[in-house]
Amino acid sequence: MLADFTGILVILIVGIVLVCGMLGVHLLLGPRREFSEKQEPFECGEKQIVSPRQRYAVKFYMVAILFVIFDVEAIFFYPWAAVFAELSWFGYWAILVFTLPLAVGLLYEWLKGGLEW
Amino acid sequence: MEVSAILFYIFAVMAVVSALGMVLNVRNTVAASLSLVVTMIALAAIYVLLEAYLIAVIQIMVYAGAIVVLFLFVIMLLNLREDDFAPGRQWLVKFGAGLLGVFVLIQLLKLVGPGLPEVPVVPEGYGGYRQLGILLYTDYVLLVEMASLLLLSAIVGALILAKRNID
Amino acid sequence: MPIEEICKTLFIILVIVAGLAPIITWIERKQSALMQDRIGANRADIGGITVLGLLHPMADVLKLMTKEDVVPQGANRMMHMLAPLIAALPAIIAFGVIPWGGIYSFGDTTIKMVAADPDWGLLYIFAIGSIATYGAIMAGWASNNNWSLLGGLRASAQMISYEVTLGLSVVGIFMVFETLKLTDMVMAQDTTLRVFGFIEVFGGTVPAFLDWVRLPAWGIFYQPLGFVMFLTAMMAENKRPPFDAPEGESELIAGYFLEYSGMRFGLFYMSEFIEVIVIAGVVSTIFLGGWAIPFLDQATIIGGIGSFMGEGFATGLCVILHFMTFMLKLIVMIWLQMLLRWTLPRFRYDQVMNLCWKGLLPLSIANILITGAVMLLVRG
Amino acid sequence: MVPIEHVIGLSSILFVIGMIGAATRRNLIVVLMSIELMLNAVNLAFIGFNRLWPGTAEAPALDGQIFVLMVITVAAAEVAVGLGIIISMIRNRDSVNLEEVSLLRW
Repeated sequence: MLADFTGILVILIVGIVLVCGMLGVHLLLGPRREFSEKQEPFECGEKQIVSPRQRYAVKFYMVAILFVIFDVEAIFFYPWAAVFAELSWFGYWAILVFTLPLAVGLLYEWLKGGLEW
Repeated sequence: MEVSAILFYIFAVMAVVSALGMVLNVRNTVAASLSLVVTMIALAAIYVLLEAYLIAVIQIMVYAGAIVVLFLFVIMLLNLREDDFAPGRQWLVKFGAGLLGVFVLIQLLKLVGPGLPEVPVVPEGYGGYRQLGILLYTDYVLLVEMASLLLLSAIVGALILAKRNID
Repeated sequence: MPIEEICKTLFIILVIVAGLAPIITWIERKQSALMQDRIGANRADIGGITVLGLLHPMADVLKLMTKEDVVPQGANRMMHMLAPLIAALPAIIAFGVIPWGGIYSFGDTTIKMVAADPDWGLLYIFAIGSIATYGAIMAGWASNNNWSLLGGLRASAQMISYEVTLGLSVVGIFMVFETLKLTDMVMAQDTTLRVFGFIEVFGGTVPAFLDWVRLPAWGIFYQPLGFVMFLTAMMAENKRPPFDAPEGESELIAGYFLEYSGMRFGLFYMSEFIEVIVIAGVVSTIFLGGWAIPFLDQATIIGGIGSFMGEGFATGLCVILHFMTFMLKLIVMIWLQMLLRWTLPRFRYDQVMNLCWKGLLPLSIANILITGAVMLLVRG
Repeated sequence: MVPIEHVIGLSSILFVIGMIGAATRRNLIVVLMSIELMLNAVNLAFIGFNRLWPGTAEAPALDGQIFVLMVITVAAAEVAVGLGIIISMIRNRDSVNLEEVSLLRW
């Protein structure tokens, strides 16, 4: 089984070399003429009025929480799906009971407005 | 030494260094959480070397791909750049914590010590999804159902806590 | 063994990734020109020879390489540098598990036309996709720019949302083929599907003339809904139009890679095009039968041609045929993505999120449960 | 293969690092991340011990891996609720400093 990972390791190393090589060539070939106006953050030609270091909407956080929960749900689905025929109806009922609370959770979130943008 | 052992030590050093980077980085919380990601990925690689393949993938998907993203989101949304240490007697706390850490580490290592049996050759299909799936949905099916209830309570709790003051 | 692995990997990366990705930029330009009734890229030339504008990708790379690398004030330099690497690397290493052909035996040696063939190939792609989120977040955060940060937030929220759907929409396929291994999935699709076979489930017999009505046993015929949802989720993961709200030129200038120039921008740009190939490869592997030629399975080809041309020659021919088939399917899927990209207007961000959480997610869970019930009823 | 003692040693080191972080840092988010690190260390020990007693092909003993799955589930739920608490704390106190959260109700 570990032999499967030789290929992944090789492709990882080759990928890193390729990407770093591209950046390296760029650093060698590209000119460097820095001055402070050029280094300003790009805001359509205006001076930056508001710093990006501020607080943003909590909606993004709600999405991230739902994502964590349903990602965990998905990892319970994968091993079930692969052996689903062997487990037969027992496994099916198990996954139905497993899904039901999460469906309720999604519905609750939906009705409470956690999914509104 | 064989290749897998060398890889193990490389990833072990990576995990420890990035864990230290997470704990000791007081200036930049975003960088701290990113070094947590490196720890997670190094641990996933160690799981692969221990032939727990499915768990390794799940580790990357859930820990590195979901939980730390959630941390990053909160840090970025709340704009928590610097960590403000409370003034005074910091060194005492740090010294005490270090002492306690060394003590606990020695105790933990004493628990294991030498005398563990030789690492056996794994049976066919160890660490794959088939055996795990069958065990999970026969012997441990109650655990799975309880996990789902736990996740439901997490959804409801998070929604109530985070939404309360908006409406 | 390692030498062989390295050669295979180098072939995949250099020929397919580094070769195909620039050509796709050309394909996209020509496609957009075709759909807008223009001529498209045709100016770049070497000594007056333009070759249909095929020299444009080369000119692009040269130009990106010789541009100045600007880092904005107040940016976190290290993260600003790492972000394009983290965005581009997952796209490249996802190729490791895509099978470009089947498993062939020449005498004693067995050749697998895939760099790595782990048991859970598809999960590997999901895991890598979840790492790719960090590229967008880091780029947006490190640039010290309002538009970048907003774009990064939007990009990461969109990517993590669609990751869930991505995972759940293929569970039906796992159930049909009972494996998570990509090579096994293609092997299972290298047969035919009896369209009227379901009559036997209800105790009837299939008349002989209807028994001839067959389809290739591709995933798309088992899971049509899964195919649509998977393709949608994959395209949304890639953040290209119509799902390009994180980049939205008119509102966010360019989104999370606004502050990037030169080859660093090029890496972001390249990673999108590489992902187009990854999407095409994964979708055609899972749903369109990968390298399988419809109605002509591997054993038939090798047996049929091998009987008068020799086994080795037949196997070699089979390798070439399978590779060509896969490339054909790949190109069709790439073309489909280009077509969608130039046909549909950009979705509003709330539409993107609603599509995921209120549309695809409940639908994919229902798809899993219904598929399970139907399969258990049919197979008994 | 590395001896499992070394795996457990690595697990102990990570656990102690996490513990020190949870004890000394004042930022609630970093404390939560340190707790995640401790959970990960425990997971590593589970996987290591399971590798030592893997069962047979007919009767696999994968208890360690199943426990890891459960720990991951619990960690996900914990993070979701914990960060919810942090967000509501920021709304009320405008700080994530642990020192300032000394009241049980506000």
